[in-house]
Amino acid sequence: MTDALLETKAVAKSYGSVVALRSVDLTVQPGEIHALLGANGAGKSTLVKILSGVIAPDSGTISVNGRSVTMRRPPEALKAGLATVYQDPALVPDLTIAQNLTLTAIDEDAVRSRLTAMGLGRLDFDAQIRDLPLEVLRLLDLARALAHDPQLLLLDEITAALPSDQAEHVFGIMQEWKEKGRSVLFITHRLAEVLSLCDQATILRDGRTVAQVEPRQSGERGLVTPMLGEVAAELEAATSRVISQEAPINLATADLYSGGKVNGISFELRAGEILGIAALEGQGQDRLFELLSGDRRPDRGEVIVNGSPLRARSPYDAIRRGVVLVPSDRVLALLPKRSVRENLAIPLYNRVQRWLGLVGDEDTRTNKAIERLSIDTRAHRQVRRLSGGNQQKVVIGRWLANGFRTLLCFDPTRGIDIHTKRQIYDLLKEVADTGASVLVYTSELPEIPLLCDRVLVIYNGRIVHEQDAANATEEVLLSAAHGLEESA
Amino acid sequence: MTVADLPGVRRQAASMRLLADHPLWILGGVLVVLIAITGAIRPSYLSFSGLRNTVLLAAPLGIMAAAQTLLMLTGGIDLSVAMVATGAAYVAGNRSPSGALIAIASGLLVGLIAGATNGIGVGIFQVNPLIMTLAMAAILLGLFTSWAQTIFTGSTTVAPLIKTLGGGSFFGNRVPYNALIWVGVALVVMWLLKRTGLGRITYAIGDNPIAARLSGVRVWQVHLVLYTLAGLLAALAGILIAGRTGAVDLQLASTFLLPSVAAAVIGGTSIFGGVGSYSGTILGALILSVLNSMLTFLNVGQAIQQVVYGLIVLLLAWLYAKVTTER
Amino acid sequence: GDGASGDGGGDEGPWTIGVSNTLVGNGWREQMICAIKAEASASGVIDEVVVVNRNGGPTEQIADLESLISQGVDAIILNPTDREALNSVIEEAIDQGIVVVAVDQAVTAEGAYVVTNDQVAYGRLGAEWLFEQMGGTGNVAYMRGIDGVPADTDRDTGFQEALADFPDINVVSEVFTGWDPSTGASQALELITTQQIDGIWTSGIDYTVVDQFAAADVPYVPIVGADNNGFIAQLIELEGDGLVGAAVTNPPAIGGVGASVAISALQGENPDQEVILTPQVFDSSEQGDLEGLYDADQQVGWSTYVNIDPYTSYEAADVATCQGPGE
Amino acid sequence: MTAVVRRRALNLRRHGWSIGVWLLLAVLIGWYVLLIPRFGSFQIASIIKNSLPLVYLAIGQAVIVITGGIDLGAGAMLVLANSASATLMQDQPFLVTILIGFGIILGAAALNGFVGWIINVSRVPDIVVTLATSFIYSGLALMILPGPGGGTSAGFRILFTGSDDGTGTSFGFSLGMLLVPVVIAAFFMRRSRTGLSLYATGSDLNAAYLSGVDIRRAKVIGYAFGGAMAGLAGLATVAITGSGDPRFSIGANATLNSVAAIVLGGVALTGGIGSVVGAVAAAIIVFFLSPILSAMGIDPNTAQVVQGSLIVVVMMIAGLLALRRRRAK
Ligand SMILES: Nc1ncnc2c1ncn2[C@@H]1O[C@H](COP(=O)(O)OP(=O)(O)OP(=O)(O)O)[C@@H](O)[C@H]1O
Ligand SMILES: Nc1ncnc2c1ncn2[C@@H]1O[C@H](COP(=O)(O)OP(=O)(O)OP(=O)(O)O)[C@@H](O)[C@H]1O
Ligand SMILES: [Mg+2]
Ligand SMILES: [Mg+2]
Repeated sequence: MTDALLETKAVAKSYGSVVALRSVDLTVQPGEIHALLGANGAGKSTLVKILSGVIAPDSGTISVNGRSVTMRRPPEALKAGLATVYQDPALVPDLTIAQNLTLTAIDEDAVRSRLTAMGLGRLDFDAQIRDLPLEVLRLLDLARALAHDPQLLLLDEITAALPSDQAEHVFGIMQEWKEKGRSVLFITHRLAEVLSLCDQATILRDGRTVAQVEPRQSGERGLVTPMLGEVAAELEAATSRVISQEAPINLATADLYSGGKVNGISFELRAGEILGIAALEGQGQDRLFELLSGDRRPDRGEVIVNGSPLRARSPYDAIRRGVVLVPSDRVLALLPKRSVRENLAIPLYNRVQRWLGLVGDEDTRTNKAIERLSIDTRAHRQVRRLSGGNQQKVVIGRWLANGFRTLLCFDPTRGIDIHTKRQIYDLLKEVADTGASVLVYTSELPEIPLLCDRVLVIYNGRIVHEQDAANATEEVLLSAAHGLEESA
Repeated sequence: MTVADLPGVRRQAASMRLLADHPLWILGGVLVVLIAITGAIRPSYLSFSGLRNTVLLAAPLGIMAAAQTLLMLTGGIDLSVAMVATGAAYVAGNRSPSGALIAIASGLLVGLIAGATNGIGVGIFQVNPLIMTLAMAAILLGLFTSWAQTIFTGSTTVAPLIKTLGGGSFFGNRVPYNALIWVGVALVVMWLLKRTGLGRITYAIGDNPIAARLSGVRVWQVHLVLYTLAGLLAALAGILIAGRTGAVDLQLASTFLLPSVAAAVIGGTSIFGGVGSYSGTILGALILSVLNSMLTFLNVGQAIQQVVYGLIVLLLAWLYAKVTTER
Repeated sequence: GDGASGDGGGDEGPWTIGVSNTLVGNGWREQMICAIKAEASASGVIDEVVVVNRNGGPTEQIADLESLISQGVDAIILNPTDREALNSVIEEAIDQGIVVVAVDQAVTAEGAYVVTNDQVAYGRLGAEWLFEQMGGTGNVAYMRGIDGVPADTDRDTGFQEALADFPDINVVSEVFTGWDPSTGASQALELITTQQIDGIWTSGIDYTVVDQFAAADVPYVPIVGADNNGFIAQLIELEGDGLVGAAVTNPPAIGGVGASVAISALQGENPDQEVILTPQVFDSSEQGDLEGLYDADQQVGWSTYVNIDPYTSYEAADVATCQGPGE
Repeated sequence: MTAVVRRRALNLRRHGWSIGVWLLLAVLIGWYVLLIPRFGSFQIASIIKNSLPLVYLAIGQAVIVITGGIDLGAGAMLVLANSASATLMQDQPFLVTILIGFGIILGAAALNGFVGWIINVSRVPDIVVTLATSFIYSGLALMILPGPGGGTSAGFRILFTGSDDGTGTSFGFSLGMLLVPVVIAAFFMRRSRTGLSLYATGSDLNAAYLSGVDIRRAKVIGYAFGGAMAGLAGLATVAITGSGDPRFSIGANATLNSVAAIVLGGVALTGGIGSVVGAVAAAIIVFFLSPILSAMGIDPNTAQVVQGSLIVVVMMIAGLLALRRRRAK
C-alpha cells in the first residue's frame, strides 16, 4: 500500500476546560470518499478546522502524502493540497462574488465553469454575497474550493443546507474527484448519503476515533452503533397518529400573498397535528414562515390564529397568540455570548409587564427544557461554544420553556445527528399529543413520513400537493416539488 | 468560530483561569496599586479626606458611566451624556430659586426628554447610536446656548440642598452624600441588570438583536427605555456635578464624556454589547478618579499628563483583556 | 448691508458686521458676542451682525473668515485662534476694504485693529495682590488654564514676573484646569485637603474653587479670580466667613470695544490700531466697588464689568438681552 | 434562480448613497452661491483647500472603519503631524519641507500601524486603544510644540493651497491635492487585493480569515493608511495656516467631525460597507455647513441645532431606506 493521502495521529484539542478532541486517528487513502461521522459535538468540525489550518491542535501529528505538516493558517493547508468547505459559509458578505474571488486570487473562469456544471451558470458575479441564498453560497464555496484543485476536499455538512436536487450536483463532484484519484472527506448526518457514496467511514465519539468501517458492508446499524455508543437508537418506522377532525384549528391561512413569493396559500392546521411542508429551495417556504411568525405582513390574505386574524407588527404579536418560530439559521436565533439558561429564558421577558423582576419559575422552566432535550451543558456559559446540534436544541428548548400553541419549525434537523434527530421527532410528537400544532418545513424528504401526519408540497408559492405523510414516498414528493404534478 | 479560535492562542495557567473567572479582582488590585502610588506621591492623600475626595469625584462619573454601561451592553453608546448632564445642571441651577426639589425635577426632566428622543431615534428610526447621540449633543448645545440668553436667564447658582448632595459630606465630613446617591443608583442598576427581565433583554439585544426580535422582544421598546434611563442618569450626574461646583455653565460636564466611556470599558463592558457588568464600571470610575488625583499631584505639564493618562488607560485595558479573553 | 464690500470703508452706513468665533457654548465668548451685538445696535449704523460660531481651530476659522468675506460684510470682528495663522486671510479682507478687528487675542496682520486685555498684566497684578496679601510668604497653588494657549502663556509670564519679586513664596502646586470649572473644582478639592496652602491663584476658574473650601470644611485662603459674577458674589457674601480675594478683570465686553473700534473705522474716524485694556483689580476690602460690579440677576459666569469707557455706548441691559440690530 | 440579479440596478443601489451625498453637497453649494453676492475662484479655492484636512481625515477614518475599526486618535494624529511638521519645516527650503512632509506621512503611518498591531495583540477593542492614543498623541504634540508656532515654506503652502500665503484665488493645486488621494484611496480599496482584504476583514472576520486573508495584517495596513491620511491632514493644516497648533480640542473636534462625515457618507460603523468617495463629499458638507447656514442668516446657535438635526434626518432616511430594502427583498 502506498502512502496515505492524509494521516492524523492522536490529534487533540481543548478549549479551556472543554475537550473538543481527545485523540483522533484518521487515514484517508487516495481515490476514496471518506465519511467522517459522529454525533453533534463529537468533534468533526474541530478536526476539519485543524486540517484546514484554522486552529492549531494541542498535540498530535498530521501528515500529507507521508510528510508531516504543520498548518498555521488556511493558505498553508491549501498549499498542502487540502481545500475545505466549512460548516459556515466562508464568503465575505459585503463583497461581490467577483471580489471574493479576487480576494482569494482565484481565477473567475475556473469557478464559472464549475458553477455552470452545478446549474448556476447564470450567476451574476457582481452580486453581493449578502443577497445570495444559503444554498448558492454553499455551492460557491464548493466551486471555490475546487478551483484550488485540491488533493483532498473537505466538506463539512455541505448537504445540510442543500435541497436534494442540488445535493446531487455535490455527489457528482465527489464521484468525479474520486475518479481522478483524489479524495474527499465528507461530513454529514444523513446516513443514506454515506451508505450510497462513501468508501470508508471514520467515526468519532466524544473527540475520539472509535471505529473505521466500510459503510457498504456495515450498513446503517454498523455506523450508528459506534457513533452513539450506549444510547444507540432504534430506527423506528413511521408512527401513524390519528388527528380528530373535531380538533380546533390552531392556525390557518386564507389566500396568502406576499411579494410574488407566496401566491395564494391556504391551509388549516389542527390542534395535535404535525403538518409537514416539502419544497425545493426558493419556492416561497421561507416567506411563508416569515408571514406566519409575524415577521412580515402579507400583501393579501390573512393568517388566522384560533379563529381570529393575526395582524402582527412583529414576531411578538404572533408569540402572544401562541405561534412561535424555530428559524433555520441558528445564528439568527441564539445569543452566542450568553448562557444556555438565558437563551432559554429570553421569551419570558418579551412583555414590558415582566421587565421589572424575574419570573419566579424561570429556573424550573429552563431546567425542564434542558432535561427534556438533554442539552449538553458542558459549555453552558456561552452558547457559542456548544456544538451545532446542541445549539439547535437550545433554540427549540426556548419555546418549551415559554409555552406555545403552534410551533413553526423551519428545517429543525438541519445539521443534527441521528440520535438528536430522533429526540426532536419524539419531542415534536409529544408536543403535538398535548394539543399543540406543529408546522415543519424540512429539506430532507425522508423525514416527512417519520415525523409528520400530513404533508403539503409547495411549488412556486402555491400548494401543489397534499397527502397523508405516512404514505408519502420520496419520489412522489420530489416530483410534486418539481411542479410536475399540478394537483391540490 | 470566533477570533478566540484563531491560532497563536496559548492556553492559560490555572491561576490565570481563576482570575479570568473573577476579572473584578484584577480591577480591585489595580485600584489598590494606584491608590498606593498616589499615596507615595502625596502621603496625605492616604487619609479619610483624600479617600473621601476620590469617592466624591468618582460618584458623578460613576453615575454617568452607568448610563454608558446600560447602553454599551445593548451595543449602543451615548455621546450626549455630558451635554445632557450640563443641560440638566443648567436648568436645575436656573430653577434653583424655586426650591431645590423643583430644580432637581426640572433638571431630570431635561434628561428624560433628551434621553427619550435619543431612544426614539435609535429605537424607532434605527439611527446609529453614535451618530444619534453625537447629533443630540450638538443640538442640545445649540439650544441651551440660545436659551441661556432667552428663557433661562438669571441665576445659575445652585440651591443649597443640591450643593449639599453634590459636594457635602456627613459623618464627620467623611462620607459624601453623593456617594449615598451613587450607592442607590448602583443597587438599582445592578438589580436591573442581574435580577430583572429588562436586564436579560438588555444583554440579549446587545448580543444578537435579531434573536431578541424573534423571541418576541420589541427592540425599540428596550432602546426607548434604556436611552431614557441613560438620559435620567446623565441628568442626575449633571445635577450632582453642579452641586459640587456650586454653579453651572454650559461646559460644566464636557470633560466627563470620554471618562464615562473609559470607565465602562476599563470595567470590562464590551463596546459591542452583550458582555459586561456595572460592578466593573464602578471600579473603572474609581480607578479613573484616583488617576486624576495622581495627575493633579504630579505637578507636571499637560503634555506629560496626557501621555501618562493615555498609557495607563491602554495598559489597564490590555491587562484586563489579557486575563479575561477566554481561549 | 448692501453687499457692496470692496469699495472701502466709506462713510455711508448702514453696514454689516461679521463675527468669527471658534468656541461654542462658552459663557465668556457668548457674552463677548452679545457685547458686539449690543454695541452694533446702540451705534444705529449697523443693520446686521452675521455670526459664524463653531468649535474649531485656525483651519475652521480661515474658512469662516473667507466665508464672511464672500458674504460681503463691511467689517469682521474675530476672536483669533492664532496670532499668525490667520494673517493672509485678514490681509485679503483688508485689501477688499473690510475693516478687521481682532479682539481678546492679538493678530500680527498688517492693518488689522487689535483690541486685547493685557494678559501679562492680568497674571502679574493678581499675583502681586495675592503675594502681598499672604505677607510675602507661604505656599501658593497655581491653577492655570490650558497649556500652550497664548493667553495662558502670557499670564504665566506675568505670574513669574511677580513671583520673582517674592522669594519666600512657594508654588507648591501647578495644575491646568483646562479653563473647565468642574476640573478646577476637583483639583482644588484635592489640593486644599492634602497639603498646606496659603493662597490660590486661578486663571479665572474661581467660584467653583471657592466652593470647595466649604465642601472640604477647610478655612478660606486668599484667592485670585476674574470678574465673574459668581466670584464677585462670593467675595461679598462670604466676607463674613473669612473669604479674602481679588477679582482681576478680563471683561468679555472687549467684544463691545472691538465693535466700537470697527464702527469708528467704518465711519472713517481712524481709531487707534491697537487697544490694550489694562486689567483692574477689585479686592474684597473694597466691598462698595464689588457691590457695584455684582448683578444678582445674572449668571455666575457673567461679567458685569461691561461699560468700558470711552469705547462702549450700550446699556448693561442691552448686553444681557443679546440682540443685534434687527433681531 | 434568485441569484441572477440585474447588474445595473445593483450598482445604483451600491453607489446610490454616495451619489445622494454628492448631490446634497451640490445643492448646498448651489444654495450658497445664490446667497453670496459673488461667486468666483476665491470661493471655489476657499471651499476646496479648507476642506482638505477633514477630507483626508475622513478618507483615513473611512478606511479604518471599513476594516472594522475606528480611530478616535485620528484628530490627535492630525494635531501631532501638524505640530511636528510646523516645528521641523520652519525656515526650511521647499525641497526640504517636501522631504519632511514625506517623513511625517511615513512616521504617522508607522505610528498608527503600530497602534493597529497593539489592537491585534492586546485584543483590546479599537475604540479603547485609540481613545488612549488620542491622549498620547496630543501629549506628544504638546511636547514637540509647546504653543502655537512654527512654519513652513511658501512652496509647501502653494502645493496645498495654490498660494504662498494660504489664501488666494487659484484652486488648481488644491483640487489636485483633493483628487489624487481620493482616487488613490478609492482604487486601493476597490481594486487591489489588499484593499479588498480590508473590506473583507471589516465585513466578516471569520469569513475573511477562512478565505485566507491575513486579518492581522489587514488591520495594521488599515491603521497605517488611516495614520498616513491623518498625517497628510496635518500637513494640509500647516500649509493652510502656515503654523502648528498643539491644542487638544482641535484634535478632538476633528475626530468627531471625521466620524460624522464617514457615517453621513455611507460608511457603516460595523465595518465592511461604504466607500471613501461618499465620505469625501460628506466631509466637505460637515466642514462647510456652518458657514453656509450663517450665509442663510441663521443664528449660529440655531445653526448648531440645524446641523445636528440634519445629520439625524439624513441617517433616519438611510435607516428607512434600509428597512424598505429589507422589506422588498
Ligand atoms: N470555541 C470553542 N470554545 C469552547 N468549546 C468549543 C468551541 N468550539 C467547539 N467547542 C466544543 O467542542 C466540541 C466539539 O465541537 P465541534 O463543533 O467540533 O462538533 P461537531 O462534531 O462538528 O458537531 P456538529 O455535528 O453539531 O457540528 C463541542 O463540545 C463544542 O461545544
Ligand atoms: N387558549 C389559548 N389560545 C391561544 N393562545 C394561547 C392560549 N393559551 C395560551 N396561549 C398562548 O400560549 C403562550 C403560553 O401561554 P401561558 O398561559 O403559558 O402564558 P404564560 O407564559 O404563563 O404567561 P401569562 O400567564 O403571564 O399570560 C402565550 O403566548 C399565550 O398567549
Ligand atoms: Mg460541526
Ligand atoms: Mg398565562
